[in-house]
Amino acid sequence: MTPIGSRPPSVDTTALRKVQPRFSGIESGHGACQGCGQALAARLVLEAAGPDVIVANATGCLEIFTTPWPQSAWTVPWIHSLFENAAAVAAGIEVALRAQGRTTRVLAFAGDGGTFDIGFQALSGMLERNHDVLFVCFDNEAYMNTGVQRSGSTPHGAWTNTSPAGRVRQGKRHFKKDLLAIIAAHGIPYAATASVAYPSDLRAKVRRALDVSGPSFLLLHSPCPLGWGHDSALTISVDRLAVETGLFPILEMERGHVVGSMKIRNPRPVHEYALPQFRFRHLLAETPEAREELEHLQALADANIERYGLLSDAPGPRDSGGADTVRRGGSRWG
Amino acid sequence: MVEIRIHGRGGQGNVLAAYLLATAAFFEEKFSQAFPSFGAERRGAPITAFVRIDSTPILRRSQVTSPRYLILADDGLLRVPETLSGLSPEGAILVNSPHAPEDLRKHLEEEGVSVGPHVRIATIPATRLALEALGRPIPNAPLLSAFLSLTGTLSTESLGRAFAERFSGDLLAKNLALVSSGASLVAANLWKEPIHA
Amino acid sequence: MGIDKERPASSVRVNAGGFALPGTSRMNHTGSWRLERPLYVTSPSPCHGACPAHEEIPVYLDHLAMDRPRQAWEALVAANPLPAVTGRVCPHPCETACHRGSYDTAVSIHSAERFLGDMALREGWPYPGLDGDQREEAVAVVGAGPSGLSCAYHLRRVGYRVTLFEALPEAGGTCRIIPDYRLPAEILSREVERILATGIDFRPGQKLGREISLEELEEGFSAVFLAPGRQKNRIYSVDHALPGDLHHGLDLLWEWRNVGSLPRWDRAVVVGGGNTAVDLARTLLRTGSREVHVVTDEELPGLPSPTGRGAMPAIAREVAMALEEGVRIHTGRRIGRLILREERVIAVELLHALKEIEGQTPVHRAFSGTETILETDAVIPAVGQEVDPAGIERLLGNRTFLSLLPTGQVEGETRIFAGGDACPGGGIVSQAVGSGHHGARRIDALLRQKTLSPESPPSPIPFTSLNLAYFEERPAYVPRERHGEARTGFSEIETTGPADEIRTEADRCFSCGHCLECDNCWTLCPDGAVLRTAGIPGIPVPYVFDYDYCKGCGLCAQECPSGHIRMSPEP
Amino acid sequence: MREALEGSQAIARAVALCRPQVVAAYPITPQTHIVEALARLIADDLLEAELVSVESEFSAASVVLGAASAGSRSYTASASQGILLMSEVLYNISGLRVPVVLTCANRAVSSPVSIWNDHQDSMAVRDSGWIQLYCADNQEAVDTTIQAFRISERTELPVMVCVDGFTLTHTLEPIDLPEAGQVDAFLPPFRFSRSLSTARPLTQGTLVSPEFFTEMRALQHGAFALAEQEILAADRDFAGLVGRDSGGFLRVEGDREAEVAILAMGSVYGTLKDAHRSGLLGRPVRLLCLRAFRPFPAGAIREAAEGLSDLIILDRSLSPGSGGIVAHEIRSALYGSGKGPRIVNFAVGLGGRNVPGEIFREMLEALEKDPPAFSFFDLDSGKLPLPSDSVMPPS
Repeated sequence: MTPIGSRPPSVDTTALRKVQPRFSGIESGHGACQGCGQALAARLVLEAAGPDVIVANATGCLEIFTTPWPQSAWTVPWIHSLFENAAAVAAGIEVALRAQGRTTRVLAFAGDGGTFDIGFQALSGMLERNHDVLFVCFDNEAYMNTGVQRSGSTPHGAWTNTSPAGRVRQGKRHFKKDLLAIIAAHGIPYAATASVAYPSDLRAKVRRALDVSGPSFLLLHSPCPLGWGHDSALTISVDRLAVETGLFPILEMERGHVVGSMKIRNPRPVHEYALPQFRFRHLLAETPEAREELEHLQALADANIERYGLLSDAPGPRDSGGADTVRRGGSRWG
Repeated sequence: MVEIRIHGRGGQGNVLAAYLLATAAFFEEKFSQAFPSFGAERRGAPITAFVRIDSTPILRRSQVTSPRYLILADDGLLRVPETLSGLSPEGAILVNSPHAPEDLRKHLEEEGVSVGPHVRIATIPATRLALEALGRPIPNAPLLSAFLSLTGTLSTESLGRAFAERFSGDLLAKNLALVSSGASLVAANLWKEPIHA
Repeated sequence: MGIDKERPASSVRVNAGGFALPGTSRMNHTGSWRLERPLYVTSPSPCHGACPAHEEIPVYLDHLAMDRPRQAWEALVAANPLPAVTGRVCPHPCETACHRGSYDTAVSIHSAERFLGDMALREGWPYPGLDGDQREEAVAVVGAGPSGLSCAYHLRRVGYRVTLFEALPEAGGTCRIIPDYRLPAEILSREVERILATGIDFRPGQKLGREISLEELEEGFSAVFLAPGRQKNRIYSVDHALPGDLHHGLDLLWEWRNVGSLPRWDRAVVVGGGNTAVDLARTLLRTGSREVHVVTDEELPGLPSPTGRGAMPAIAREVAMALEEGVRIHTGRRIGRLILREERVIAVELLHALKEIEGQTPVHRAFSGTETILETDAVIPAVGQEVDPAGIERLLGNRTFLSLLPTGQVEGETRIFAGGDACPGGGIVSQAVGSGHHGARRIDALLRQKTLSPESPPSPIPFTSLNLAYFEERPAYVPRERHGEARTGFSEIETTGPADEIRTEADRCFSCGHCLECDNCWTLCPDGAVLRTAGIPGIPVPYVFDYDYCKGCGLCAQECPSGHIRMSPEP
Repeated sequence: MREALEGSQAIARAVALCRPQVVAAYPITPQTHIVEALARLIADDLLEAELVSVESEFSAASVVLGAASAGSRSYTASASQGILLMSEVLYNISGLRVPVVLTCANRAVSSPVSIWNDHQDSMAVRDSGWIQLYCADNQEAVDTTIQAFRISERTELPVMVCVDGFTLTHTLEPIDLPEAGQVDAFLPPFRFSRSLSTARPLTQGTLVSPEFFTEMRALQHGAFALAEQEILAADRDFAGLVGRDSGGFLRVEGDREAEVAILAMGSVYGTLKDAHRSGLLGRPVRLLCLRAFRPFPAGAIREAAEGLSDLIILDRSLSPGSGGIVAHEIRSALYGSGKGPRIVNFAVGLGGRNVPGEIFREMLEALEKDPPAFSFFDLDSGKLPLPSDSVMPPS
């Protein structure tokens, strides 16, 4: 068929890229999977942070798919050291910049494994020592780089290769670690959760985090089509459901206190979230065990809604139904 | 020794395809070997897997750099520069493609991709067959059976047994149906040659 | 390899620490991964599909919403040169079809159309697109109603010489008799004048079959477009009885328009369910009648009809207003007998009746034993008109309308085209405009010897193709209307909305199948493979896909709010 | 200026003279005194640096990695388990070619737990790509620390200065500390060519495919050839300023023409030299003190071994199941270089066991008794279990 609307031959994309009205911290040509939530999330974070940053990146997909030597997708100064030390490397960069009187901001990037689990100690130390670093956890709820194994962030009931669903097991037995509460206990100036399904909110939080001095933390839900087992086109839709079910609450904390949340306008049942995802498909089976686990998942979502008061009283521009309303002619994604 | 290189994309089951071929050879009491290109490729990225089949024990552990045969999981892979690398000048390529081999060759020449004059090409619309039968675009079964039929390397029954090792029930039945339909789409033994070629 | 072998310098050489240079991933063309590619595809919106004038509604609403009213109007008049008229009188099927209606409330499209029409008149904007190459061929257009005017206008836009013949002294056709409270005469005149000023040779007082003949037109012009309308009243009688002073509804409306007075009846019965009946009934109320009845065997329009009963063809909103104003509408009734004293009617006998649509043909039934008497001073038939066969007998044969070929010509003809009320499927102004435009395109195709494929009705983008997560319920604009006492005169009932409110209303448009320029695709592509081109000279689209890097994940198509992106197998 | 200083204090003062901008460390015996001293210098504004008291050695190494990458001279110190916990980062620092100086207050590695001195910790990371320089006394520790910064920054290789725990770190003796001006003249301000900077936003720490990995490693290995020159140049240039050297790759002393030699690394060498001077050895002996273990100075060792019939190598670490580590490397350096000496390898002073001067004469006497290629020389076999002893603990 004749491609309609394909690139007119006269368009010089190289020139066009130079005049894009946004900062591109990750360039095209990286090797992320189709529909990768993390690739999108990282680009959005850097769009909001701008070019005057240095990134310390933990081991993980983001590191691998952006830096197959001699190529790099990054346009900001970037260093990868190890899996568990992104926070510490970032801390070192930050003190060095402070010592040199430089004002460049420091970001630490890690997946949930590098944050909830192996990188947790270094993160806690970095927060405690009050380094002026924004730590961003790209939370895709399992070890995806190694081929989908469960992490401390994997939600209850989710299938992974090390929490498989079988005859006597319904996926992960344990609960998703309440990392935000632990982060909150450090009393840092700013901590928040965000989702790739709500880019405006996400970017506002990056800017807010960079506005404070001292450590800040962003838990950024970013679906993994491979590990969650959903169609690559559904990355945003699925993550919107993560928010609208209450399974992933969108919160903002200052000094450990919840100061804001994204209200849910129309709470969705968890089975709608489970349906497009392979990792939850076993919960939809017609067995008592599956039903019980699905109900359990629903209860966990309900508990989140109750705990953080996520139900919306009246529709608003910042609730889950209004936060990404289109604006004609762009620019809503401030 | 027959050396085969399978080109596909992460997530399409190409490594599984290699394992299936090697397993099928095992059922015919041949010596075989299948392994992926160990890498960090993501879903969708071009990847390769290798198969060796011989009547004597296989000692080689190196990658297959000059294969006799290529099996391509989609015709777009012909545009990936590494795909044709090292293919024997008398080699053959089986492509999952809705296009006729001549059209494919012509199209590639227009794009400046040169397939050697003695390299044979065959195509089968494996994705369409798989979508019809499985509802998912996993081209393995028709592609592998067509390959075996073309080369006469192994019987499609052995391939069926290899499938039975990994699948069961309805999915197995559908795959077995695809094995027969794939084989029937090509001329049997068109590429046949002695196994010690 | 080997310890003592010098090797030629490689193009890629390692460095200390294995660092890489920024942005070098661009050398990796991940577009090769793609099995499907996204395409920006403009699909017909449901409003466009429903618009008889084929207006590109999302396009002009977009301009309007983005505060570009002149571009909005120019996009509008690319289809319809009479927006101030249609914005007032069209029953706007576009709004019925509007997908927003399935979400909260349909966009008030007619308010936008009317606003733009008025603004153009106020600002004196000339039609765009008339300065192209002029052509030698001359085309005759017969009838200066909305269809003929539209055809003439569209022919001028493609450069033809146009002569427009009109039997009456003025252009405007049946639109002239629409009462001022719906369509002020001045608005019509100004839009008509603007069309005539596009270089059309306007010949008023030239009636086919009287001053001019079809043969002369065929002789003198490369093509002919006939839009004579329906000028001949249908014969009306009840049991062959007729009052001596029988006036036809249409004639009375013309009389009101031309003379400014009407016979004085204290009570009147208007027969018929169309716009003429309703317009006349409301005009009579405004000119002194105390009691005005409308009798029709049809249902009220705009109601769900479970039995397939025919509804009044009059515009539902106008019927509703007539009822508000005090017109008494007797639906499901038929006049069974006129009660005459001398030749004067003093009452009518009403019967329960209904009109059913069986297949395509209406069947009228009446039921005896249900008679009632309605006293009145006049019975005014407004039961429709027919094509005046004068001068076109050859074309009509034994039909009462002009039958068209799929290519636009009158059946049996090669150079004679037709449109408007004289052809089947007419009835409302926007249909007439659409048929004129269609005729102009067909004539152009004939004269340029182009083949136009037969037009299949555009299949509008389904509601399910929209991603509603990106829309928010928003209060709709409600047109301001005069009510009660304020609605007894001939001042316009509905007023043109204020610019800010209309702009806000236009912004409610989902832009079904069109680009909202919302930046979703640009923002959400994980591969940075969507590039924004808006504002860059020489690139007519707001975004382009960079297929060098697009992996074909489909996310952009999924998240496009308006269904403007489609995934298509790799060529 | 001469001062009576504990080794740790002296090392801290030497570090301070090098004006590091970032110091990161985690407490572990016997390294603590160094970092505590630096903390006091910072508290008293005698050193302008950021002290990052991290939550683990892993983070200590990670912080200096980050800080040096961001363009600041950075220093850390550790020992024993701390070095092992750091080991993943140590490989990473050297692979990234980041200049960093680390003091290893050498200590045994558990289990069994021992807080006392041997070389097991630094030997455990000998392949991590760090330059390793072993100090025989605290003056060398001071001078080597200062030289280490220049070597590291010129070669873009990290340097581990190995100082025997307790034996040196906790020993007070008069030390000649160079003047600040002397150090400034010797050590220019820190400059790292690949410093993280928005002006030149490089990507560091990439994934390298098999296609390029060997070349990357070859490049790193090749940097150690440059390091050999820089070690010698630093020692020579520093000696030019202060009038004493630290031994370059290795010292050759004692009876240079003797056919028997003893080689040691670290503080044991002082005791050995004393035994020689005191005539305790009973025969002419060539004394070898190996300072540079990485890069391994094979050529210098071959030269130093010229004319030897017997070479005793003292090892203060062990590769269980194999033997002494230093001896292995020296044996391989001498292999094939004509008629090499007989090599006798003694492990001594493991886990802090005292190494007295008399022991060297016993070693020399042992040469006459056809000793095995490797043995624990200070082993008290009476403390080993008898074959009849139960392997089970008493219930």
